[in-house]
Amino acid sequence: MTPAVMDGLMPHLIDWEVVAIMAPLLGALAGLVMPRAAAGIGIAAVGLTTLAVAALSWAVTTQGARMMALGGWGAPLGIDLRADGLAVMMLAMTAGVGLCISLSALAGQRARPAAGRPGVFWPLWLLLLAGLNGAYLSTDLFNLYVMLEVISLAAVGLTVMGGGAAALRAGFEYLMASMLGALLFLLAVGFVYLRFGRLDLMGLADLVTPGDPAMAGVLALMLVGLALKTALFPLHWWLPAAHASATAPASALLSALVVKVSLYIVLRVGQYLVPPTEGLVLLVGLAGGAAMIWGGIQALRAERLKLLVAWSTVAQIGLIFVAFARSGAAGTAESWKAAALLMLAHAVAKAAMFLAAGRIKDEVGHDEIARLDRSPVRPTLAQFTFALAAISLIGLPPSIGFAGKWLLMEGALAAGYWHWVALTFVGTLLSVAVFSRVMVPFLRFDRQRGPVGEHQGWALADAPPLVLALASFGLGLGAAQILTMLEVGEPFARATGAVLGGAP
Amino acid sequence: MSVPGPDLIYGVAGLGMFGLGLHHAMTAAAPLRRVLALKICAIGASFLLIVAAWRVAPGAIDAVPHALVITGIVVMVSAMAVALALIRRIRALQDGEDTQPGHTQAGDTQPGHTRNREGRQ
Amino acid sequence: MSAIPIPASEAAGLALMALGAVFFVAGTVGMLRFPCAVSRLHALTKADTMGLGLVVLGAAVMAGTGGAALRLALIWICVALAGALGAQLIAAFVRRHGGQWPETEASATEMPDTGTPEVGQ
Amino acid sequence: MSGIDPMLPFDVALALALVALSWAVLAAADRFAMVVLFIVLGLMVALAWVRLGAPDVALAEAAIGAGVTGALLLATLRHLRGPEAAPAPGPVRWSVAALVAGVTVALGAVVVAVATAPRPEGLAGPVRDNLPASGVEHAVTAVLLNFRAHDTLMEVVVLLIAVIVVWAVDRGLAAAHDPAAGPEADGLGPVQAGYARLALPAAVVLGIYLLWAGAHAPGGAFQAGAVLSAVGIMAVLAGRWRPEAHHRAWARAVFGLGAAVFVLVALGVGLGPGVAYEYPPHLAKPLILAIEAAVTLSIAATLAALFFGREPAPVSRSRGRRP
Amino acid sequence: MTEVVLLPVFILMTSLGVAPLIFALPERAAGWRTALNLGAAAAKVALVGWLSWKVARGVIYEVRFTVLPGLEFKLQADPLAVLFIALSAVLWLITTVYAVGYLEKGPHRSRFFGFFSLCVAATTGVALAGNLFTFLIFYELLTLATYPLVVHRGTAAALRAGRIYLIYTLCGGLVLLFGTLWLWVLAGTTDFVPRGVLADVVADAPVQARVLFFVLIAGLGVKAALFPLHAWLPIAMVAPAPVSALLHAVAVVKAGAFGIMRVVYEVFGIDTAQALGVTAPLVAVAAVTILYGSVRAMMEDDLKRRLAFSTVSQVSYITLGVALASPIAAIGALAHLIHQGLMKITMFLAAGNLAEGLGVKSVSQMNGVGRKMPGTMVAFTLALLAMIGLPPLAGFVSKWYLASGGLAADQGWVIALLAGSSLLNALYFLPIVHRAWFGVESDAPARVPGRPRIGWMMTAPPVATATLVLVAGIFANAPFSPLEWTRFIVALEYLEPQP
Repeated sequence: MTPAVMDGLMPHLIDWEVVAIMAPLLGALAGLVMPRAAAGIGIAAVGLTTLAVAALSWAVTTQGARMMALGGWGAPLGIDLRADGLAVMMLAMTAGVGLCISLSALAGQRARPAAGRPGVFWPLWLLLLAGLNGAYLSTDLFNLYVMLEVISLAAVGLTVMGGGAAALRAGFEYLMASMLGALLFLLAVGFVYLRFGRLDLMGLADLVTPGDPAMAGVLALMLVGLALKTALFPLHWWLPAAHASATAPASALLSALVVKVSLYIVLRVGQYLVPPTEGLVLLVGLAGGAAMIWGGIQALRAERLKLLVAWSTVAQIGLIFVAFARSGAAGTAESWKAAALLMLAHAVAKAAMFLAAGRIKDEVGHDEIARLDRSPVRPTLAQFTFALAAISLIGLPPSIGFAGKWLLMEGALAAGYWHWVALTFVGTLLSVAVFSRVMVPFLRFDRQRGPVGEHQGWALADAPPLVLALASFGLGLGAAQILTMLEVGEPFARATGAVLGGAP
Repeated sequence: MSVPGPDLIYGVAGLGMFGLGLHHAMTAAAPLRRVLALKICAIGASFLLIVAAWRVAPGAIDAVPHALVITGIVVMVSAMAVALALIRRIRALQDGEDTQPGHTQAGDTQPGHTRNREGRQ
Repeated sequence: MSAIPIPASEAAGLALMALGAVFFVAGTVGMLRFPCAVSRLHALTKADTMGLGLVVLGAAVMAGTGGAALRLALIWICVALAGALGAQLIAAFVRRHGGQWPETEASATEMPDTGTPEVGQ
Repeated sequence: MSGIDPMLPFDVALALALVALSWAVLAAADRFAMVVLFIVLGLMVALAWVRLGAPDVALAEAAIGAGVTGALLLATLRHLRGPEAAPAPGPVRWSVAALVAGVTVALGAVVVAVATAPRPEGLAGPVRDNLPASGVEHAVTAVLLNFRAHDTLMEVVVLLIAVIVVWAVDRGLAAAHDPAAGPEADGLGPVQAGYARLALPAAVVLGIYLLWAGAHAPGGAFQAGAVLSAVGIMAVLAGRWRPEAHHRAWARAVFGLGAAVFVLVALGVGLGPGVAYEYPPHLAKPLILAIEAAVTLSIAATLAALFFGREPAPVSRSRGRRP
Repeated sequence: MTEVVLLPVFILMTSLGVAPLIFALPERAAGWRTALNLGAAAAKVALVGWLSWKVARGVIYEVRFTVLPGLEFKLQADPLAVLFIALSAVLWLITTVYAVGYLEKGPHRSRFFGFFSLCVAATTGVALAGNLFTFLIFYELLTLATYPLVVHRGTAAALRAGRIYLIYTLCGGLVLLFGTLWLWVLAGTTDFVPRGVLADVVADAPVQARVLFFVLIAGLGVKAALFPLHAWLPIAMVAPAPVSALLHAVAVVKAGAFGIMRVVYEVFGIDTAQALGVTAPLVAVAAVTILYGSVRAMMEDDLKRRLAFSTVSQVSYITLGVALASPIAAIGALAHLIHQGLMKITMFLAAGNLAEGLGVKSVSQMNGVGRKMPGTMVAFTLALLAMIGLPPLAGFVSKWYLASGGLAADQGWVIALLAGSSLLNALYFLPIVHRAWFGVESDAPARVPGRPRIGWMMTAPPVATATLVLVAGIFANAPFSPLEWTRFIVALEYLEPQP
């Protein structure tokens, strides 16, 4: 299998989907057998996967959505892999952010090999990457369930890899919550099979009649399961502890990439299986709003930097669900694009922020916000990256977070739903308060013990988070191209009738 | 209501087990009980699939759900193994018997030098 | 039940199985009624193995083919062996705990003073 | 109504037993009783699968669901002495649990609605038509290893992740709680050794038979893997074999073997004219058997390793796994 | 004809591109840093000169690319933009010289100058913005770039002031964001078009248009320090002198006033706004701010706070001129934009010198400083007199046009207002002049030991700006003088024959 050699020549001839899933898998197996060389193999595998995803996205943007029947059996019997605009964006996000996190982890592990545990981190991360790529390409409900399991177990492994008692307890709670979510999803899959006798999303989309009460129940069950896995407000108790107690690269992976899979599946289910009813969309929006407020309040009360960043993930997830619900049930054909853009924004910015927080903790030695300004060591580059990431998460122009929030509010205003606009503003103000709470100790110089050194705390490991933070601004200016790419394979054209939305 | 066939009986039983398991998984205090509750939920969900297979036609049983449930069982046992390992580890840390918090060996590079005390047996 | 003609082999098989069932019932009653742990072991292992033997015989008669009979016999042997090993281990455990099955759950799993590791089976 | 279905009383009894056992497991005060009841529940569920015409699933449930899981639970029981330390979750969790349980009970109504709905013809037809082209006669094995091979590969990956995580988590555990402390001390050596000498070879043969039978009758990689893992566990428990530190590299190789063979075969056939996972018709059976054999070995090693939990530490006289 | 030449982008990049380089410079590379700064500032002045020469020829530069479907990032160098860029470019050069001298051996100078040039880049962006969306982007960037400068000293007091500053300006930014969003949903475009874009929207939804106007003005009013939203300006005086000089007298405050100008002239269009009846309340608010600012300035003893309150009142002159809806008043407003900048920066630089050189922070300590620092005090006095409105100086020119504009728009009371405020100016500026030159000299020695000698780099800038004030006043009718340029702009806005 020599994907690298035939990279640009015949992108459509090579099944890049399969390479995107198998390359990290083979890398993980090699890393498992040769733990000493795990880091090298890991970086090579992630690089190869990024190449495959790049070729795939080039093929999809130029030739439109691609469908591939694994084993040649076709939809109802076999499993199909479909790469349309949304899937490719998620794959590109995962590959890009994953590559930066891998480089940061590599640099971090070179400095502190014991804490990084390369022998465990690389195989788990590569298996997680295989699971993520598999989930984004899959169109089969049960295959999605198995992919969710692969991702959950690998994520729990990464959480508990840190080894501390807090990490273990948080990991156990995370495992319980994600298993429960997966089982709720499995029950819903069972119902779908009991009702329609097939599991492929494309096929089901034609069988499902919108008004069907059974399918509404199934959708509710799936939403509860997926909400549990993505920590939407009432079901979020496990996320802060898990993301805060993991090691820096692990928590970046968890917060930026793992949480997105369930959100992606919510979009797919709402698109193929059964279009959400008005009441459900409102409920999801309200839960999102409550998440934004509750996440903000808890972030204000968090003492530790990583806990604050974890709580801001809960708030941002709420924002993404508000984006999905912004213009009511009829408007979901347009709203999903705002949600997808916000997902990308959150992934890039949150990965940068967690890596920066990790760097600050390594340099300063602790991450208690109140005492951050006491240490003479000031990792200025990591603090600057943290500030840039915060700007994108708050949604100030010209970052991609701003582009996402703009789409959200524009759709809501056009549809006349003013409450979502008000909620978004409250959320924005809360996140401003949260992140300015962190900026104050960065800029305070009258309480530290000893003089502030010259450019202290700069290291190679600062480069990946800075690249990610700057990327969130670059993507912000390129939001139009991303939105056109999302259109490929018109994922949402079929689901809901009237396309609402004020965009001219 | 015609005489309930086995599919309805086992379907409702499966759903009942799922409800029981779900409730205890979220509210039980003992970690071991929560793990068992999850397995019971999994069994409940599997019932639906097997009943769906059975309903197709009493003669020709549909094989796909069977494969799915086997996959589900294997996934469930691996998840439970991880959960039980976590329970053991948390309990060992709690009881303070364990001597090092778990990351003594740097990855797997150098040979282990776990200073765990000689077994008490 | 409508009197449909039952072939001779099936009638014999059913009779043997009924007899086997009686032994199973006897074993269960023994387990419930007998005073001490070791005597309950007797009831379980002996009666149930005998009961299973009869059921296996009945099934073999009904199945008729030699291969099936051989496999059924193999099942019976395995169960008998496992029953014997299980009984030995449980008896050893009971003996170490002074002849009585420990009441409280805590004492059941903690190491008895004689320092012999107990293997939960 | 064509008369009462003769199995109705059995079905009702079994269904009630299942729900009662589940309630008993979840309500049992004593941890040991909870585990034993759970194993019984596993066996009853296996019985239910047989009743519903799913022998393969029954085999898997009995071997893995009740057997290996039961062994894992008992191995964990040794660590959980004394009262529970974990605090009960707060009221919020109760309200959310009630809400979510409500969603499930509401779906009970959906089940009734679905039960009365027309029966979908399911995938029985396509499986039957494509079975000859799949290279095996038994439908379940064809689905597992050919039609939905991608699922099965990912399932083996899940097992692989589990063993990586368990070995990473258990690294620091003191050897004192090693369940495989060996039976010599309680004077039962000869009994166990005798049993092992008799039963283990038979079990190995049974495992291989199960693997082979999977092609045309209920059986297959997972069930055979479970049986072989039981052999491994018994061999170490009975002290017949002791894993050493230098076995660790071998163990990692065997864990990854199943997934590696599966991936290489899937990609290998993908290089040719067909798509990935598309076994050429004449090579389908040998390829599937090769994959099944590798997967069985991996599953056996993985499940045994999960039972013992920790890597074979090099220094002290601790136990490891491996059949 | 619009020539798509990247000149505006080059102007923007002279400061935006330089910032990361300055950030990366290590602290001790003072030489390099100064060279980089001054080079960039000089380059920007040169480019702006070339741009104004071309724009005077009628060439309009435009650079655009789509950020979101239907939304563009658009840079457009029209005459109004050139006016503001010229002001900020020249004053940035002068203030950089001053800042280099002021922060001789202070800590974090790389960070300071990095954010300093980022802030000027934001100001240039605000001026060059071709639509309200781009304006918003640079408006927020301005907030983010100025916050680290305000809290540069890193003390608890500075951080507290910074927090208040951030709350005000970020909330203003969010209100403006909401306004821009609503405008885009209502009108479908946020472009700045000389005659305004909302003519048809006003026709069918006057109420919404009126509310939208006040939302936009509120968003911009925070930075333009209109009456209820001005509280952050005096508090932010805790910043070092060059920061309060360039930012609070020129960049931040002027960005707000400039935004109001853009909204009134090029989003609503002056006659649509007048028809809508929204200009009257704006005039009222401006008037109130003028009086309130002057009154509070009188009561302040601290020199910089007094100057801050005088800025609050002076900036409202511009808003007043814009809202008076007559071409002459518009000329007055635009001219005042420049003149006030020149005057105010001289005062702040001088105040900086007094604080650094003599440790004089409040007006009561200023007895006899004129003899101690003659150069600075001459410039200071000149600026004060200009601000009061003495005839030959710049202040008088803009006030004269504002008054005659008010008369032309038959708002007679405007003259009374201007006269009154000039009187108030005199009341709080003349005591400073008196103390400085005629105050009884206390026994304070000529130079307080331990205070750094005020080098030429700190005395030259205020003198230079003072001469600019003088020149702008006397040669008001010269071809490239600020007044001439404003006539050229207003002609564009009103397209009527020259008054």
